[in-house]
Amino acid sequence: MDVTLQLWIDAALTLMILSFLYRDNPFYKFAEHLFVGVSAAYLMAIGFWDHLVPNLLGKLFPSLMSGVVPGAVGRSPDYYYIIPAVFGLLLLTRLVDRWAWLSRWALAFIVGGSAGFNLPRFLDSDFIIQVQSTMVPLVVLDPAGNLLWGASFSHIVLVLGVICGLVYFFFSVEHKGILGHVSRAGIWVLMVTFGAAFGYTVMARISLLTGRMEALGAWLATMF
Amino acid sequence: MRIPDSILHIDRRIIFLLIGAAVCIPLILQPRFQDSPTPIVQSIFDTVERLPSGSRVFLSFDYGPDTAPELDPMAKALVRHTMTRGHEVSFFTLFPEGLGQIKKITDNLLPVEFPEKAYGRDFVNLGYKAGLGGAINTMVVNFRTLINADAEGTPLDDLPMTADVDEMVDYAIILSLTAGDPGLKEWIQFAGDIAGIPVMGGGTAVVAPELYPYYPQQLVGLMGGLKGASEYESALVDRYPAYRNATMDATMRMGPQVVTHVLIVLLILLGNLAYFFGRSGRPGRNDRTDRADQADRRR
Amino acid sequence: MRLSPSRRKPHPDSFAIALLRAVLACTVFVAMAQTDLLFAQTDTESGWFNADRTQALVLGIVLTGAILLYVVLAASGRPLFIRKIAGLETVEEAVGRATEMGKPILYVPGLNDMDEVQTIASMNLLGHLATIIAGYDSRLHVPVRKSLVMSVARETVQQSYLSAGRPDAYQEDDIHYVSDAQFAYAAAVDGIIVRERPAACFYLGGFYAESLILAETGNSIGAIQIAGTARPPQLPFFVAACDYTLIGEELFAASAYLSKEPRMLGSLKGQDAGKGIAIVFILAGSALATLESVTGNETVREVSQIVLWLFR
Amino acid sequence: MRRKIPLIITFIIGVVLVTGYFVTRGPFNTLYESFSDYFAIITVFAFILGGGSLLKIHLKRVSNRSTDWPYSVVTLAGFLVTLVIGLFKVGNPDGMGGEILAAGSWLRFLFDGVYNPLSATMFSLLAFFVASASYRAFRARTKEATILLSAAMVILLGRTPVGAWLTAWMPEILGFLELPNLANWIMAWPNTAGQRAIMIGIALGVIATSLRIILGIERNYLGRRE
Repeated sequence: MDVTLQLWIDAALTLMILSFLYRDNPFYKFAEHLFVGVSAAYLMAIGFWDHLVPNLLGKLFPSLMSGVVPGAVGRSPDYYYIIPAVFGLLLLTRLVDRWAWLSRWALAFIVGGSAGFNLPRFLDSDFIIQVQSTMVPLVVLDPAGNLLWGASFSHIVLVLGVICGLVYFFFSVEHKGILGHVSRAGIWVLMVTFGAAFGYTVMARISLLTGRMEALGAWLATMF
Repeated sequence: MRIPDSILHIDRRIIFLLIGAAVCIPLILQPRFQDSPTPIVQSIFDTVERLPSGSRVFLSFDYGPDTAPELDPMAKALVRHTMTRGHEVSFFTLFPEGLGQIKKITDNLLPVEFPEKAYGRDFVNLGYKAGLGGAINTMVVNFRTLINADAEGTPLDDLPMTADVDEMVDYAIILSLTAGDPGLKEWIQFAGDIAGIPVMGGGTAVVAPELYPYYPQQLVGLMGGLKGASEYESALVDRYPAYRNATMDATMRMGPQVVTHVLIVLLILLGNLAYFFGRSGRPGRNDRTDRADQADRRR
Repeated sequence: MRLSPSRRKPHPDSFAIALLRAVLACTVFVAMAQTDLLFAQTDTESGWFNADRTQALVLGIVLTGAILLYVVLAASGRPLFIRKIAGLETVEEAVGRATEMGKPILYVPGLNDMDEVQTIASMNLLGHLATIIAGYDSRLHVPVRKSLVMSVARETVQQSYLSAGRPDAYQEDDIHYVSDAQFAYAAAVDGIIVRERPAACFYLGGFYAESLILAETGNSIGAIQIAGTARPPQLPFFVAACDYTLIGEELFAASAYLSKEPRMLGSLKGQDAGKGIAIVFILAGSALATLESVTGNETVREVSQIVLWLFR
Repeated sequence: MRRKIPLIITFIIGVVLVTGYFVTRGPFNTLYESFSDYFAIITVFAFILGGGSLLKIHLKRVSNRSTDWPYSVVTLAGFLVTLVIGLFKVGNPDGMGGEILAAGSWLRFLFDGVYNPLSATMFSLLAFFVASASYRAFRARTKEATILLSAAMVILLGRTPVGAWLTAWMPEILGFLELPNLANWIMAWPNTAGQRAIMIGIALGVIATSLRIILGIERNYLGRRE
């Protein structure tokens, strides 16, 4: 399609969205509603062609789909894929009041599946490995046996920080006395984390605006 | 109304205007700021640099157009570096929109800067695969069930570079440019931790803090945001001075960064000064009342 | 706090069934380990059991065992304490305020689909919130990014209104799908916020970059905002722009807090035991590592290797 | 019965997937590996529910002539046009067999011309909101707020060349206090500590919730009791 036309649409839509910063207005409303309609359908189409066709139809009926799915030719059907097809169809029973209860089977499959899929994954990567990475020596020596002050301090901050943070998340004990102090320190650690992450992110956000402004600049350049 | 009050309740649109100016003016004036790599970025550079020439590199573009301003500079720097070193690069993406990002590299950068590099011999595009983290899992367990052809449908066996790639471990390193889920975290969880392939890459400044805990045990190195990209660019220029005159996107875009950061810091200082001077007369004001005032005033 | 009669105390039957299931699950595990032994003898290649994951299995059994133990204890009537979670006390106040002002309440269940555990947690919270709202007669608006989440949200809210005795107040169209695209969703929710001016906004679930777009817009109209997510990158923005933020695990604890249901509290106690285990091992591991680095002692090294093995 | 069968399904699939994580072969493992695949497929079916809801809401607004109804026409038009172009690959140079986003296809034009700029601009609004949020929230009201503020300031300055320039005068022995170094130290240590505590907590929350789901203790998501 015409590059200039695209630049103009691009610029117009960009300005419409930016106008929201001033206040809600008809231009923003137009852009917002257009965006909702186009994006919903766009992702549905992508989902259809990228998931349903190659991963379901291509797996169940490879010979039928050989025209649209590369690599499907000569493959034998994979009958395991009847499972998602059945549950997918069950989900659609919601559309018929009398059978709507059947859609819960599909929900049960998905929710049970996510539970079973996530339980070991989080156990391994986010519990075990994070605990293990925190088991560090509190006193760090260089090969010659001299104390490294900086590294030792950092390690102490890490270990104490994690422990205080964890204590903050204790729910079944009242945060009083020593525990109260430790949990307070835990909040401080979390605040440092949040402050740091916030500051770090500002950069990303500015980059995005820079990208948009460059696009507007390209549009302006076509006019002069 | 007293002056501190009016500063405390400044209309946010004035702040918006200042931010807009702080981004646009440096973009027009184009100041250049010099940077030097920090260890966490340098370690990626060193790993790529030390790999024997001709090593297989897996480069996953796990982002879409919305985060491209941050991650494209990293992609370009990594491609320039790996190509200069003579590695064989497989492009891949876990984001449907990532295909467009790969195309920008294969259609625009490679033919211009590396006309001698051939598709199928020096680089391939393995395309997009759905299934998020599960896709990585499948690739590690059985690479060929998920990827048997490139993005165009050409069987891997017909491409000289990938004919003998049977498993994920045939790759020397995995690089991911991450905008969210799935991304480096999943590459670490499903490929790095399980198959033992060194994982490294870059993330937007938003996801980077979440990835720090994995460094250095599970993550070799990390470029965080535009700053990370500009550090990599400076490492590249230091080692290969020929790139000194090439357009360095991240370095160029640091101008708006610097000005806006300073502006935000000044705004925060101003807000605190106004808060301290405005508070003296009225103890016990808090967030809630501030906000209600603010909203009432606007209505 | 209003609770449905069925929530107030656990059904003894359902509990027995849950226990039965736990036993059954253990049997499956044991059977699996057995087949491993059997096959290891006949199959020279390798066993069925993934030996790399022994540690995960051991710790998994310990952690799930601890959680189950406390669930059993709690269900048998042992009283359990739960600490204050900032923000959750204000839920009722926020709902009341919305009713007084005649304004709706906005609930955003995050961007994730039902394959994320935090979305499931969010749906639980939505259920509790809907029960409260049903009692107050204010409008609950739930724009959703994923149609599966929409299905579940509708079921949950309808059930809450039903158990609060207000099935007539349930409006199916107030829980609706917007678009799967992250920023189209954000743009539409922003539109809802500035046009409907909800008195209270809840952002509970998995959030990405749109967190601040929503929270800042909500802030600009002066809504009470309560957020919670288990996606660490977005926590700073919620902390900065919302009145209260449930941090990480607090999102999962919130449902137990609101329902005060014994088995939920028991499970929470089990989670605390998990944190206790983590702290003990971090301390032990660090102490051993320190001793090893200072003394270079061979025995210390071996002991520390064992601890490290357990955590790989 | 209508509630029991779903609970049985949840239990079976949950146990099978957990088991699949520890088993290297056989049906358990296959299911574990393919779950994401299956989920993606079921989601496509779910699109029909979503699309139906979207159509219903906006058609209703149009027929009731509710406030702003003309904008609902925009949504409906955008939705239907894009859906037809997408599903039938209208204007795709390679026809039905072509790549869905092939260069020159109509869907590609909608993506590049409409979706992309709208998405990127919505995203870029964050640059403004980050500024207004930090201006308002970063005030030294309490000890906690002061810590938040200080950490943010150090990182903000340390991540730009200005930070280096501000503290370059420091003697070598105090080099660790130079802003870029301090910023990196905060990111690498206290930030990591906080992130880890949060991650471990979340992991426990996920484990406990998953366990409750598999065992049928958590069942609100199934809705109505019958």
